[in-house]
Amino acid sequence: MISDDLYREIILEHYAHPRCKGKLEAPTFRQDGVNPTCGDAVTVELDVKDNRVVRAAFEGVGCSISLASASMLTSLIEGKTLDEVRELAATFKKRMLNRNDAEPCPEQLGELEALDGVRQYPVRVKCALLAWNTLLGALEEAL
Amino acid sequence: MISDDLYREIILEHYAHPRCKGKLEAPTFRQDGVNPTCGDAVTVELDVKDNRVVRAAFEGVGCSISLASASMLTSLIEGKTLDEVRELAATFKKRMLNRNDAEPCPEQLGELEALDGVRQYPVRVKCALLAWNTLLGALEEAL
Amino acid sequence: MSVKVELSRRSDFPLLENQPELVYLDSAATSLKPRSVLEAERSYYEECCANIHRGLYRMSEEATRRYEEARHSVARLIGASDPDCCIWTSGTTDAINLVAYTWGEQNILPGDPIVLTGLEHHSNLVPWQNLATRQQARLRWIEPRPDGTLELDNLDELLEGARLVAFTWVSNVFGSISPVQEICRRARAAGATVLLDAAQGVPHLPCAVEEMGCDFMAFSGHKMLGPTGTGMLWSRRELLEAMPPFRFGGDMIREVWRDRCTFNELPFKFEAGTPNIAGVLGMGAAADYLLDVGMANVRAHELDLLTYARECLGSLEGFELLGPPLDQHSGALSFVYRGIHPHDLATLLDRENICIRAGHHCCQPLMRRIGMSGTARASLSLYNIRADIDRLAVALEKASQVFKGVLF
Amino acid sequence: MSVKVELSRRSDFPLLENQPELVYLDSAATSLKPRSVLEAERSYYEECCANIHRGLYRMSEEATRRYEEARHSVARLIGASDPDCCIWTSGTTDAINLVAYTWGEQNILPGDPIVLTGLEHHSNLVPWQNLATRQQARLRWIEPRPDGTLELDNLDELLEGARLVAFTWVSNVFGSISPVQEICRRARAAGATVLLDAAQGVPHLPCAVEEMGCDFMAFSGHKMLGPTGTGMLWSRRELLEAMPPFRFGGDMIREVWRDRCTFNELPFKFEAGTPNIAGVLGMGAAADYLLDVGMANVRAHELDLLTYARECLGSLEGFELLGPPLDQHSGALSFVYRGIHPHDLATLLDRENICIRAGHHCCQPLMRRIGMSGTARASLSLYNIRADIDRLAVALEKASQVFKGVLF
Ligand SMILES: Cc1ncc(COP(=O)(O)O)c(C=O)c1O
Ligand SMILES: Cc1ncc(COP(=O)(O)O)c(C=O)c1O
Repeated sequence: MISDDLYREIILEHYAHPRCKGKLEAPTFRQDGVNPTCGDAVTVELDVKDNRVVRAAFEGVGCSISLASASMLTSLIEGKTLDEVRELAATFKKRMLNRNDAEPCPEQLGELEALDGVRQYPVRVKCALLAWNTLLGALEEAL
Repeated sequence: MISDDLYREIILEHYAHPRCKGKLEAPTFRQDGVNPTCGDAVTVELDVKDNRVVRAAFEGVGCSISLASASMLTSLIEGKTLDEVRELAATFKKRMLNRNDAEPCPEQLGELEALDGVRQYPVRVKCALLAWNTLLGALEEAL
Repeated sequence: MSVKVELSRRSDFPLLENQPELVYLDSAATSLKPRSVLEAERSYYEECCANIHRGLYRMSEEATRRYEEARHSVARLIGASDPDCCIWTSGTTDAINLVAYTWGEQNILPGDPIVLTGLEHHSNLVPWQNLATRQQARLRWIEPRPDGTLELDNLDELLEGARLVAFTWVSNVFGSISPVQEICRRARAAGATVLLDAAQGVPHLPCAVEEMGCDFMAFSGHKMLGPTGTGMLWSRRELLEAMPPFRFGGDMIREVWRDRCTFNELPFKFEAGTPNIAGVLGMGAAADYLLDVGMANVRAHELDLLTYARECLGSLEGFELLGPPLDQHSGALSFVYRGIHPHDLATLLDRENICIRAGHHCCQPLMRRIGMSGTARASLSLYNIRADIDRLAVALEKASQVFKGVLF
Repeated sequence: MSVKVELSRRSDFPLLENQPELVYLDSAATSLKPRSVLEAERSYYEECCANIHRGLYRMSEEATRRYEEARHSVARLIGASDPDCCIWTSGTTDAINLVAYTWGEQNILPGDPIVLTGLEHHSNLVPWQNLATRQQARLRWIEPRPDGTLELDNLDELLEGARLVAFTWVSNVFGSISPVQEICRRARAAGATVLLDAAQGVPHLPCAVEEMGCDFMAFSGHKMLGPTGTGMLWSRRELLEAMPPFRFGGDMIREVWRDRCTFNELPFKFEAGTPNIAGVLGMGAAADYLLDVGMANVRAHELDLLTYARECLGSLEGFELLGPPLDQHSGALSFVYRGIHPHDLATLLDRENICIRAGHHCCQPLMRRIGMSGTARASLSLYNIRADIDRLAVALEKASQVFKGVLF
């Protein structure tokens, strides 16, 4: 494995061994997302109790970036309140969409920092955001 | 009046004083023609007896070239058999459409020779031919 | 605008550089193009010639970025706050047909009145005529006066029950400017939807599309210094979202199955297939050019030329301007001169290297209405100068020599 | 074709001159343009920038002459004996929609079967899907095999009662060449009208449209070395004359009154409004360029490259070509490589200055059918050389390093 600005080890690690991949028994929320440009598709499922994500899972087909991002997402949000999840998603989207942001990655994003390199590949930003936009779709139902 | 390759005296003469302008009482053939590009319109009427043009007349709106050509046409064909008229029309069309024909104008065309200069103005060739194409339309009915 | 400014603008136009003797007075048919427009097309083809929206490599990304940036430029030019409401088309005609086939099919019902004006270009008439036939709707007419202004006294009557009012911002024959805001206000008050044919407006007048009161606005790139094969339809988001698509194919879809599909979001829903990418970049560059000059300056320059032309030509014997008062006048000067047929005039002026147009200007019903078979038309753009008018005046007098003794 | 010929052709393409390091393998999306095409557009804008058909001055006459000459050039390229049957459109998508809106509305009746193949690009699927919905017609499917060839065993069954058969000459995903003459013959024997999507055929293969047996043929300029925003619909005269017009407006009419109009003759009846004049001249120049090279030579060169590529890439570990046997193969090479997702491949190759495409290639139903979400596709044109294939092979191996230990 060579070191790479885009394909960081942690991304490939998530891609090869996704966390939280699969289906929940009876999810509180479930949302499908597609990237029509390229055909990537992801489904995000959430078990929510008392406004808190108890469990999250995803399934999908896609490139390493979109699947690694989905894997990180689901593992990061478990245990968080819906408000915290929304804030996390907003922070991550903002980070990804600002190519020229030279600030260090907000600590809150944790291992999502590994996706920083994607910002230099604008067409791939959509891949990194697919699961997140799908998550936000699911949360709209929660309002 | 200045001498001019396009606006020869004889053309302007026909334009100012058209021959055979008007309507026939009960024409054997009558045909309308328009040039959709520019809106010029002409009507050609023929009295035909024993396959011979006894009288011809035209009416119309248009530029000097199209009206002079109509005037020459009607005055030239009176007295000719339909076959002679068809041949005349064919000879004239051929002459007008061949910009590079350096041969002297066929004698048969008579004063139509004055329209020779139009060949150097391809968009105006349509003007010179309007009455003739209308005539040919009328003669199709005669078959 | 001073002569110095004029001249510096002229040197932006390669055709004028190549043919310094030419007087181009046919910009209402199509405008000349500044170097920056040609450069935008060239640099696409020579630097990032790739298809857009679907490419995963940098060259395609760059092409996509330029394509969307061009949309922003044109949006800025017309004062549209939402570039997603700015749909690329292949021209005004294409844009109007888009509306007729989509919004029209959905909203025009049997018996519905469609209000047009007697000034309309065939492109803003025949699509409605055809729609009216298909849907058994009725056409009603706002009548033009002989100077190209509109008779609005009976407008409220005409608007009763109207579903659509489609009219031109500026007449391509008379250069008369329609009272856009008034017509839009009264039409919308009467419950009608309004389409503005801005083909002759956008190139000449400051535009704030969201304040004019129309629901649709169509215009061409090639008349506003941009490339041929380009144009735009602007509309309001609610309308565009409610409309079915026009052309079907790549890019305008979201998901496709064998028996059905879902459509892409705005503006892509209306942009099926590979678009005129180079053309769009050129139209964007044209908008940037006009924004840089400033549309108020374009208008001021044009008013200066119109004033001069009306004076200078108006003093020729036998010259009759067909057109509105100066303050309602833009772009095109139609005229008759000493009874010389417009075709003959056009040919005689062409010999002096002056390009004007003659004929019905794609407005046959208007010509019938004013009882003419055609007019001679000189039309202006920002690269014209007073000297062009001088040349026209001299050439007209010279043309009159040919018909002296024949017509007068 | 010798290397010398190849290299001399490459220098005709300014983009390759400007970026000698670039390996462009996305010509199925859009091709690069030779200098003569850009020159045809430039010289129009800089020498005779005027609108066509209606002008009475020399510059407009010259523009009109070039416009019609371009039509003759493209007619020659496709072997059409009657240029009046060659209609300019803004692309393949526009041409197919034209047929769907005109011939389709008139001829497809409730219950009528429309036969498509499972290979079709969205542009030759969604218009028919939509027409079928509007007219309550039914779609039937010629099934593709996993290599992109078509299953014709049940063709006669599918053709029973069919009104229309619409299919692609060459698959933009697999590069598979359809047996055009056989399908056309059997379809017409069954009484069906045939539309051929030639978007990927005309740029690569010799074409004799009148001998292929189709009734309509649609293709794009931008995929055959021409400008964006151009395309053509060819059809037989009887069909075109019987069809209603598509877009309504200037130039497509003969006479217009307020309540009705008559239409212009072919080809103008289908060319409403100011066309993409510069683009058309460029597409004509592209046809001249291809005629000059000779389509048989284009095909021979491509076969040489395909042979080389299939050998060279086929020997890479984990490389799987998706495609037909060599003799049925043209243009596009789809492949999977070591389980690396096509997007990741495209990004990694882009870093090596190699442009390929990845995804569904506007063929979602086909992707579902073959059970993939997308493929990686390298596609060729006459300016590609064997060294491009070598570069691709090296870059693929380099890409595999990134995923070593992850995927394999
Ligand atoms: C087979 C096929 N048909 C149709 C099209 C659509 O062509 P255009 O986008 O030029 O309209 C394409 C191009 O992507 C194609 O490959
Ligand atoms: C007022 C008006 N409307 C519509 C059009 C049609 O524009 P295009 O030919 O670019 O589609 C024109 C141009 O001739 C015009 O002057």
